[in-house]
Amino acid sequence: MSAAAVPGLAVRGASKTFGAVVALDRVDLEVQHGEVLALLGDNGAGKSTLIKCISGVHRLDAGSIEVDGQEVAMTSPAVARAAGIETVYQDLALFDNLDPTGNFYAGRELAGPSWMPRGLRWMRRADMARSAAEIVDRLQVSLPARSATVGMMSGGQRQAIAVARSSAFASKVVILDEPTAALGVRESRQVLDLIMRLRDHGCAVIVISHAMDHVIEIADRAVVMRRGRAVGEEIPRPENRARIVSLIVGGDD
Amino acid sequence: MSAAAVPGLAVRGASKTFGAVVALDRVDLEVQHGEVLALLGDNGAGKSTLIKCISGVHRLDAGSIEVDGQEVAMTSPAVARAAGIETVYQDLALFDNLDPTGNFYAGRELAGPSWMPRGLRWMRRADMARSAAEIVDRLQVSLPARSATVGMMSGGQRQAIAVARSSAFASKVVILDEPTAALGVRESRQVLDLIMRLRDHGCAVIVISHAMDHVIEIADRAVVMRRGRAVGEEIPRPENRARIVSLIVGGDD
Amino acid sequence: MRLGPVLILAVLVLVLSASSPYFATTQNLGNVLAQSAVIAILAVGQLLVILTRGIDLSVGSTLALAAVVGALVFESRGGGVLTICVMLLAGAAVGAVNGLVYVFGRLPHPFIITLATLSIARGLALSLSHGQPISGMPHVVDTVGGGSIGWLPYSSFLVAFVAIVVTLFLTRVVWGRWIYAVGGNPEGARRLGIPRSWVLVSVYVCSGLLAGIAAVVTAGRLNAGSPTFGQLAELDSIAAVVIGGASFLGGRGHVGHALVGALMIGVIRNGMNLLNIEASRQLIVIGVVIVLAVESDVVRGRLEERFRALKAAGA
Amino acid sequence: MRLGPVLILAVLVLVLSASSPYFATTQNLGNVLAQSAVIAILAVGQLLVILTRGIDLSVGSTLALAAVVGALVFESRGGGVLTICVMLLAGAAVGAVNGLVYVFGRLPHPFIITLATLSIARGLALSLSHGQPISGMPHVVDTVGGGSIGWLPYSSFLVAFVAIVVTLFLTRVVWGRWIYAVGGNPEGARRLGIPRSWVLVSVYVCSGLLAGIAAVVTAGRLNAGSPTFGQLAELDSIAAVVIGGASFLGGRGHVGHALVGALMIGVIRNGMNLLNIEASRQLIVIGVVIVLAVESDVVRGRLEERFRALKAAGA
Amino acid sequence: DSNKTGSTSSGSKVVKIGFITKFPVDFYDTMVDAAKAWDKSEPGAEVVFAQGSSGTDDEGEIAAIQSMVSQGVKAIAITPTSPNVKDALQQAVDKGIKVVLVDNDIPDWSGKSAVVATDNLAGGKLAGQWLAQNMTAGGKIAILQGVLGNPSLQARVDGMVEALGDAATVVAKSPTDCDQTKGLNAAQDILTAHPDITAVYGACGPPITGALQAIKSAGKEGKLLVVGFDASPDELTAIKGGTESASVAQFPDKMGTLGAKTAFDAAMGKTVDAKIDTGTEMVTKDNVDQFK
Ligand SMILES: Nc1ncnc2c1ncn2[C@@H]1O[C@H](COP(=O)(O)OP(=O)(O)OP(=O)(O)O)[C@@H](O)[C@H]1O
Ligand SMILES: Nc1ncnc2c1ncn2[C@@H]1O[C@H](COP(=O)(O)OP(=O)(O)OP(=O)(O)O)[C@@H](O)[C@H]1O
Ligand SMILES: [Mg+2]
Ligand SMILES: [Mg+2]
Repeated sequence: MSAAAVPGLAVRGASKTFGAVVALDRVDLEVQHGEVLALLGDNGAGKSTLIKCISGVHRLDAGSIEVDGQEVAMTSPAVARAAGIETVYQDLALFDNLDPTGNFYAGRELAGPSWMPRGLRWMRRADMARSAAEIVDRLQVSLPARSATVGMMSGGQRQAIAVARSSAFASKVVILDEPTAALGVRESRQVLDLIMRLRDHGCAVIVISHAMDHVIEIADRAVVMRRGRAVGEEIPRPENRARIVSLIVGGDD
Repeated sequence: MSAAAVPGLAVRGASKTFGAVVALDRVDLEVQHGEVLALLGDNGAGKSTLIKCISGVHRLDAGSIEVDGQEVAMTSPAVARAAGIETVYQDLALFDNLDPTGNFYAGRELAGPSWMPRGLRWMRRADMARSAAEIVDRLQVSLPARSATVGMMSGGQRQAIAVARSSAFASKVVILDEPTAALGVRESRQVLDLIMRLRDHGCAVIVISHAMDHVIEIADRAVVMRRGRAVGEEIPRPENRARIVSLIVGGDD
Repeated sequence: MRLGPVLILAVLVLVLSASSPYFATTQNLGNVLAQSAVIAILAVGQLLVILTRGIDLSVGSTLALAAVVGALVFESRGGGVLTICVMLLAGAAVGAVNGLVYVFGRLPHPFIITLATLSIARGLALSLSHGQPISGMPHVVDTVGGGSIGWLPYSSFLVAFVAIVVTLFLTRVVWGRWIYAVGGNPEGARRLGIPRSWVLVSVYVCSGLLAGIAAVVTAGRLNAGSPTFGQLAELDSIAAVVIGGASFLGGRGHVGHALVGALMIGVIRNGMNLLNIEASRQLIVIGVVIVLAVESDVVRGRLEERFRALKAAGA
Repeated sequence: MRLGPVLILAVLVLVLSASSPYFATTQNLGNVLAQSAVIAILAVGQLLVILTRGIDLSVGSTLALAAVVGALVFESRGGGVLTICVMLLAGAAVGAVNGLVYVFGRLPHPFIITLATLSIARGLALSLSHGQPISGMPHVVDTVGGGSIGWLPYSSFLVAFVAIVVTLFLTRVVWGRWIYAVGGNPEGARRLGIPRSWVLVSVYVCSGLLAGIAAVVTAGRLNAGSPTFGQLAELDSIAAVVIGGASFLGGRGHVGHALVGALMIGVIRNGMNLLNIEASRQLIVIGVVIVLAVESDVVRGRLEERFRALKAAGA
Repeated sequence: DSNKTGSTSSGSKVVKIGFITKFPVDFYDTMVDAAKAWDKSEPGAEVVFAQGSSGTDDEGEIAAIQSMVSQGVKAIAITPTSPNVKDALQQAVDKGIKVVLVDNDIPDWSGKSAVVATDNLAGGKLAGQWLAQNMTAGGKIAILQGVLGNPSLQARVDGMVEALGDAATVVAKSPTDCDQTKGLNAAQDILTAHPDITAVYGACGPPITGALQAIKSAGKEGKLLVVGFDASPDELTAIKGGTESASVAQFPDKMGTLGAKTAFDAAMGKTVDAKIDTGTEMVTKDNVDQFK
């Protein structure tokens, strides 16, 4: 991380409580373009809460979020999306009643004519089906019939669709919350490759993962959270593994 | 696996289709008491479907299931439970509106007096809260307030509760569908230890996992599924790793 | 339970006490309690059903059928206890039909069967009574429905009794826990060996039984069994539960919600009568007050949350 | 769409043709279509709402209010187009109130606000009309509501038109896709930047607008605007959608479901009048037929599945 | 119109009288208007009004009665929805409040001071006699019933059938809930199944208005005898236009005036007649101009 460059995403002093639970406590975070940042931490450390705040799902109680040096008031997910932030959520946020294509293009359907307001355009259904199929194929996940709704699909198939959806539309910042948790060996490989391609295209990438091997393989930097605080930062290399794990687990318990 | 011993669980010729999708195609499987069997396979291979059939969630189209050599007609999850099968489902099957204790004891509340029909007994709420807290503590997961409902908890906290629930009541057969997918390093460690304790107590354990390290560490035997079929069996050892992966991925694509 | 609806009810009572000199008299409060008793009892049954993500549209018709059957039995046989038993049984029987057909007929939603019994039970009540109210109820029924101790009507003790029993059942008895479990995750409940089907059947039976109890109160108040009893009671009872603050999404709600909602409806109607508001205006006022009541609870909740967040950020 | 309900409707038609010589006459089929038109139009609006996991209890009252307002405007100003526009606007306005208060008032469930407008709109209709039906409708309204080409009523063309427009909207237009998305996963829709709030508002506006169209048909049929129009139409329209086979769980349903359900209700009522079934029996028969219709669809689906499983196991 | 109720709560000499009607439709509105007019003309009385929400809303009426008692009225005039409200009325009587029943009687209740009403059975008979005289021999008649479970609406049908005797056969009977649309639907279906009917009788106004629409679109306008009950404004127009043959008129204004007056008299301690018949009359094209 060079101090001179304007970070693709910066979080400053982020705090968030849910009732009595302090989920985030003055967290600072920066990610450069072309960098993969791993966000690590125990269960319940506040990782998902942090990225939900960045994506506009929750509102911060205090703190600010900057994209390319510009402060953005993340009042809704639509704002975050407009600012170029794409997110794969831990709970996937899929539409069980729609087919993979419908899920893929939800909220940004290919449609025309372009002079109409977005909502009133006529969908180009064939185009959508075609390019959705292509992108899913690239992840090499076997899906049942194209027209099946995703509600009935296996855990891994669902996760693959969610990852494919966000990565296909990535622009400035991509956030992935445990993107490989339910994926098989081969599918995980594809997703790791995908993350590296995103980095090479200049995206600022945040990945949450509990799989230390994956983190060491792809991340340029790792921030560790514990009980809502960012407690440390390491370069993920095999020789640092033990250090990182002890940071995660914490000395005090 | 010794041919003489009566297997703790045996599945013979299991087939299951969903509409046009053949999810299981004449699968045979045996697990001995005191053995950990890993069930491996790509996403959509049919692993979850198989264990749901074993647990009575789905009914097999064809085939039979034996527990301790006795054929059991798995017409409902209650039958499976009565036969001594405990399952951690991939979707966790938690009650978002109940607190951890409520989830823990759902369906087998501590209550009395014992001469009353089960449903009409008075709950011993303090007892339940106490022992639930103990068992959750043993998994070393940090939970927010005891009385919070699990709907708001983090992915890993939820998974830990689901695992703790089933393992605490394990009797003959324990099935875990990707039990560590959302868990952190330390929590995963606890679950792996737990699985080994279950084995040592003589349970027949089936674990589904995509984490090859975990499989190699704890499983006595690994069955690989591909497209609804059981395509091979291996002893999971570091030196077999490549062989297992190629079995999972398949030679044909 | 959330205190919001209770606060709103309190505000409503204060406003009415200020605007009508008659409102806060013991006599009138007794009236309000008596007038709300039937909705309250039905709402407790409806709550059980709504806790399991269901809906029971048949409660009003069930009430009418139970009252008519009871009146017929009393006419031909006499006997207070017998009459009451018959009414309760008739109510529970309709509930059992609802539950059994819904669950074992594997209908996609209880709306369908309870809509059907809404129609069927009303038709039966009309057939049996030849469309005429049947006068005469045993003394004990009259007392339960219309009597009072001082200004406190007997029916309000009955409501309190029902509320306590159902609350204990829901919070202390295993079956009550199962009701919440089925409401929270029906498929999950099945997987954990909870007898989901019977839990579902039971809530409809309870709702029917409570409609039978409501029939006793109504018949006692009016000293008759009439096939026109309980019209639109399904909307009132559902409204009470929802206004009180229980959730339609299942597994979240308490008996308190049903009671507060029923009282709120009763107070609004009574207040409008006292203030002599014209009938067509009453409809408008009722609608507005209901929305305001729920809305002010929403606003209260949000302010509280905002305040907590500000405090946390400041700390 | 599932063919089950269509089959059941066909069976119903066959049974009635066999039992009454009048049923399968063109004249009577015209009657059935005319009698079902209003429910069908309301049911299409209700379907949109149910697709987003909502419910609109106010459709019947909205219909009455729109008809009364239209009749008043016609009385004082005259003009067919103006009258129709006013009715549609009045309907859409009530819908807008429902949607806006529900969404931006952050109410926990649309039951509350639509129950309130059920009451308020009826009250307004009664106030405005002084409780009287207002006779007289412009010629074009009369034609739309009561006219026919041969035996085919104009209103059935209107229903067909509405059905086609809404179907295209739901399946081909982006906003329609968003309606399904919001119904399938409301929080997910928000996260993906779909304007969930406006999607929700829009379905209530559409439902209100369609109630306005239904008001035109009703007013035209009766050549009057009356504050008592559309009583219990909310139950009919919801029943039509659910009997037709759409799901209460959101995001699953088609216009076809609403139409088939509405026709089924219309056919049953017509058949009972033709067969001169006694009034209180009619209620019983309606209830039984509704359950049987849905139940036989359930059984059909299960048999199909069993059959497929057997075939798969045998293969 | 509620000015007086608001301002006179201080005037202690004024006797407060409650006037309760079933629900807000034309018929009861006429009654209420007449009672209001009487109220204006009688300075010694203050009338407060209340209504239920439907024709069978017993609970609503009971609530209204109880709130009247709370407000300290000296007499109540009420159109009872059914005998079911009599206990609430008895409680009022026990507190010394006089009760006058308007429009409907509660036959076996002795607490009432007077009944000011149309005899519905007699009204039905009137219609039956008229039909018997005007129908051709061997005629067939269809009946549009009112609200199921409402005794006075039932009496209108029973009375008609009784007086009709065997002058005609009843071929169809449909429930309409006194709803215009349902009346139209039922009439359409009846005309389909029985194209040869010669008369239609309705137990209340709205379904008859609806039926006229069905008759018109079946092209049978003026060819059937159509007899209604209530003589609502729409019916009067139809009778004038020749599409409806006759209707049984009641006199809601008379009921309003006499109801309020009788209640006032009873409250003042005067003796009142136990039965005050406000009468019914057959409205036909010949005398329709007298009714407006
Ligand atoms: N909506 C919410 N309401 C209340 N508490 C919440 C909510 N969301 C999260 N929490 C609490 O905040 C804490 C942080 O949760 P978060 O989901 O951010 O953890 P996490 O680091 O993502 O964990 P995991 O690795 O298990 O996904 C947890 O204790 C959780 O219970
Ligand atoms: N209820 C269902 N209805 C229809 N299809 C289903 C259903 N359940 C599973 N399937 C399909 O059956 C196949 C096997 O699914 P299953 O969930 O068993 O896979 P899995 O091996 O557990 O995969 P994963 O590792 O992703 O969890 C998939 O193609 C899935 O889409
Ligand atoms: Mg998380
Ligand atoms: Mg799986």
